[in-house]
Amino acid sequence: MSELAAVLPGVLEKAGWSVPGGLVPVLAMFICASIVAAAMGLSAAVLVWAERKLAGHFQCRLGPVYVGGKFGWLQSIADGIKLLLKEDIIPADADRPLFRLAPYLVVLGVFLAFIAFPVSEKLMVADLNIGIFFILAVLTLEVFGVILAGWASNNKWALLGAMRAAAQMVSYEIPMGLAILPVVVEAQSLSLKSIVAAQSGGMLRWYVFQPPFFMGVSFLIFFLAGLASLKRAPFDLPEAESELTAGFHTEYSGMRFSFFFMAEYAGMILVSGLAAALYLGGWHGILPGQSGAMWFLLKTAFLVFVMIWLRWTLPRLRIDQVVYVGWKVLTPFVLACVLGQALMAYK
Amino acid sequence: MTAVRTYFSDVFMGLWTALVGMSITLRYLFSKPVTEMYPDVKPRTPTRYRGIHVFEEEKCIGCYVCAKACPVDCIEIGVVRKGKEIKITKFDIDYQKCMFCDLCCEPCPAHCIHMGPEFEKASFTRKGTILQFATPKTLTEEEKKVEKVARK
Amino acid sequence: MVAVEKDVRTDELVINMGPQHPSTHGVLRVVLKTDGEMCLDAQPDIGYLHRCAEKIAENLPYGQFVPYTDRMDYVSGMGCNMGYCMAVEQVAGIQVPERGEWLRVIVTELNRIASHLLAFGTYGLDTGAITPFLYGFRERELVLDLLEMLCGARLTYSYIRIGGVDGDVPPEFMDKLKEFLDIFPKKIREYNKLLTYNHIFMKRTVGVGVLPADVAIAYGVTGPCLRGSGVRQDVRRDEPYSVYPKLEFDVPVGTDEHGPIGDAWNRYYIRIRELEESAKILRQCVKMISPGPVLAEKVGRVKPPAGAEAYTRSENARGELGFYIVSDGTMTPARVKVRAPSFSNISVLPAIVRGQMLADVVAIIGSLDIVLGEIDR
Amino acid sequence: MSAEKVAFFILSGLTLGGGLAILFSVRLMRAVVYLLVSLFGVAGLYILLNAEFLAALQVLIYIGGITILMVFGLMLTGPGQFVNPAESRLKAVAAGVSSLTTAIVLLLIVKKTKWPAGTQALAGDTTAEIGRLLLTDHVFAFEIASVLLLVVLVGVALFVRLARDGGKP
Repeated sequence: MSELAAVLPGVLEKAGWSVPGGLVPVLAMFICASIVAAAMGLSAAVLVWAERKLAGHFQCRLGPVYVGGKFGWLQSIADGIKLLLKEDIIPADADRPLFRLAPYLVVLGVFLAFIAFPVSEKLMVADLNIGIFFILAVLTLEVFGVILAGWASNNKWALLGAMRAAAQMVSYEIPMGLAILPVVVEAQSLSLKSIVAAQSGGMLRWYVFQPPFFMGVSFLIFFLAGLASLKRAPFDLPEAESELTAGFHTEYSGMRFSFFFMAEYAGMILVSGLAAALYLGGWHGILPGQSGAMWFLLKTAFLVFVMIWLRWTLPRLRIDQVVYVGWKVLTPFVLACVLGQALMAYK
Repeated sequence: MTAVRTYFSDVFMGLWTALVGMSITLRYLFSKPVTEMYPDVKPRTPTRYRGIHVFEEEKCIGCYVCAKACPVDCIEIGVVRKGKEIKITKFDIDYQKCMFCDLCCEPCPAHCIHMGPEFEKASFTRKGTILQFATPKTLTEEEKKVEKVARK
Repeated sequence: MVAVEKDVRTDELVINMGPQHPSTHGVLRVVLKTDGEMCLDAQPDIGYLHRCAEKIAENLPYGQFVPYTDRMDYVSGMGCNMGYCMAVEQVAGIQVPERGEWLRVIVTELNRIASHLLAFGTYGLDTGAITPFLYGFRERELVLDLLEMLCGARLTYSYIRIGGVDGDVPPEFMDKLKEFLDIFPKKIREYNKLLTYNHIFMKRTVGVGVLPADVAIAYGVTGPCLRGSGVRQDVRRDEPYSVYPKLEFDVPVGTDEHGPIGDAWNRYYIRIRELEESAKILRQCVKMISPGPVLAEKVGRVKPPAGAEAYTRSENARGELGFYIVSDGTMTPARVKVRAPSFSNISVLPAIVRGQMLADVVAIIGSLDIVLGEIDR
Repeated sequence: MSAEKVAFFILSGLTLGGGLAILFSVRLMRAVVYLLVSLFGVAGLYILLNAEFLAALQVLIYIGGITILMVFGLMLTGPGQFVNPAESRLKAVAAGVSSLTTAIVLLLIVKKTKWPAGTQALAGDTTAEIGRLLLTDHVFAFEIASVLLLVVLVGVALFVRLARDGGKP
């Protein structure tokens, strides 16, 4: 963003517009925000299509084939338009303002997190010096939105979904936050830019491959906890359709429903991208010297693919098992990793 | 000690069986889908397929056996009999009721009704689901008097 | 003024699961009493699919009721056809030719495979794995294609008729059947890898909804659910009918290999093993079947003597299917009573659901593998 | 007026407005949402002060932890979603007295504290500085807090176990 703010006055001058100097950062902010929003919406649309297509082929089906040519490219756009045009139903006994607010909160949480999303050295809205921590923090807003949605619907299934979301969230925030600690200890920074920069020089310098694999294990834990906080299978209990019909968004329809959908897919990109930046070397390539946004996007895409792959393979856990895994498996393992990494750093 | 062992084996088995399952789904990701492209490619129905009836009017002798055999009484037949001459004025099958059980075709002495290969006969109206198999005929006054319409 | 709560309290929540719910396998309604995620009580509420099948039977000639039996257990219609036809044959004293019996066994076993594959798939769905459902359906399609080739229908067969079956097999049928039997064991191994031995799945189902053998017997539970509780009961073996005495097959029962006997996993696993057993039976049938007539001659109008009555038991995919027929000497039966296995099986639900979690309720209902068309009739 | 000042007024408006809204809201759930707004304003103020780490902590712990726990508690406690301040006179009096005392104490503290008058932003990495301070100067408070949390954790586990085993320790 700062780069944009730096070049913006020149561009504006060329275009022949005069903007008071004080407004330039604000303008840059607006431009960045709209770019992030557009990228988020578009990538969510692509991802919805990709997931349906992949799910189809995992199951020996074809997935979407009609809208927009042979591969159904435009399926998710068509779905989006359909959702926008659908009637927006609010249940009679719902808490109307909260019911309306919830989807926006969910989207807002993911949207804010994209501010520190490190696509490449230059392509980053803001390199906050607490980058990774900031993302974890604002992601909690999404969970609040989910819980609010479940509660405000005034539906028993939705309430159960919200309760599960809350329990799951409280359990998995801890391993997820702790899993980044080994990386932070190694990189001596919370800034995503410097964390990625510390992994330059080929595949073997990626944190995930650093012996004795404390960071490798914490990568796994981060990924699993990320799945849980995204409510993706096998941790999709808050919306478990075979148990809770649709969980927290049972009562949502039309555009508000599509907001939840969008947030989920944008969240997948977010968690995958974070994992790629933290453990897989971000924008650095396999060989030393290679770098670029392409690499980052490739790694993110691969991790997203793994998420989809997992969803179409595994059964769902039960809520007590989810909490068990969070507290009694992931947390001890990640604590061991943190301890090990800290001992390595202490010389 | 067993508790510790089960704990670690649980963690390991959880990951391992997930990988095994993922290997299976991955294999099918690259295998040929089994989807039938239905509206684009019509499925080939087997010869014994029990779809919409095929009715051969010239063979029909108007004996009502099929209507009697029908468990849901969905066949309605109109016959004009004049000596040896038989005119089928009506042969309606109500597909809202029909359950394609093939019981009407078996007892037919003239073998004039069969189950056909067709299955796409959805309609937007209730009336549209009643198919009229007999060719429409104009009847004389005299014929109208002897016409027998029945659903037995 | 808004309502005022005097005291803060935690409450039992009464939840209506169904009749429109993804995992009640039809229009079952279960009234759940829950405390958070714990389920304190569950009362199945049935009758949403009641179509008076038994009363219809009393108003139709014997032969015309056969298509209605398809619609009772619509997942394994052949078994219902067979049960009804056996009862009518017994009450009217009709002898079925040998080849007819062989074909009957072939189609009922094929249908059992189709039914168990559906149970396998939907059980995956109930526990949150969507892909096994599609894999199960892929193989089920092959079975349905076979049955369609045989009788022209994929679900509501009415192929088994009083006195035999409706027509001999088409010439290419046996080859296709052998082809299917060759690839099928591989697919079963794949199901086991993908779902049965998946650790998450086992954690979800092992030790869940334990149904002790004595409770099962007390509730009249039959079929895979009873065998899952470790009781070796199978009408095909205990009271053999048709050509089953000539066939060799095992009756798999639940084991305590992975957890308590009679849990959801055992009930599920019995079905997987019965897929293998059915395939074994089919292989023997293909070898042993001999040419001949398939339908008894001069069945025509069935008119049993007045006062004749018969109760026949047969092993359908879901358990013991009983048909009781009383004749009054006319063309229509005086009384037809169906003993539907799903009906008894679902009745055990409240007894085994207490104290389980909400997600387990779904897993338990799925493991009982009910068909509402049969419960409500 | 600089952009910073505008932001300050907006954020403090959010904080105070949220706080007032909590006071005048009779629906518990909405009060929690107002609390969220208020806490968000505080986080924004931290960012204005260049204390990004604190801001993120504020969001993570208060919004992600505390409010979610509050909502969780609300959801578990049955259908009572309203509070009635006029329900009992005794309670009203007690609440009045306690809030008045708190206000007086807070005001006294505010008056007594010598606030640093400097307006320049903190230089460098505040995160590292916070970490250093926590483990050096304030290590005692830090440890006390950890012990307290541990006690709470163990206590809750004990209570749950007692409830599960039917009252027998």
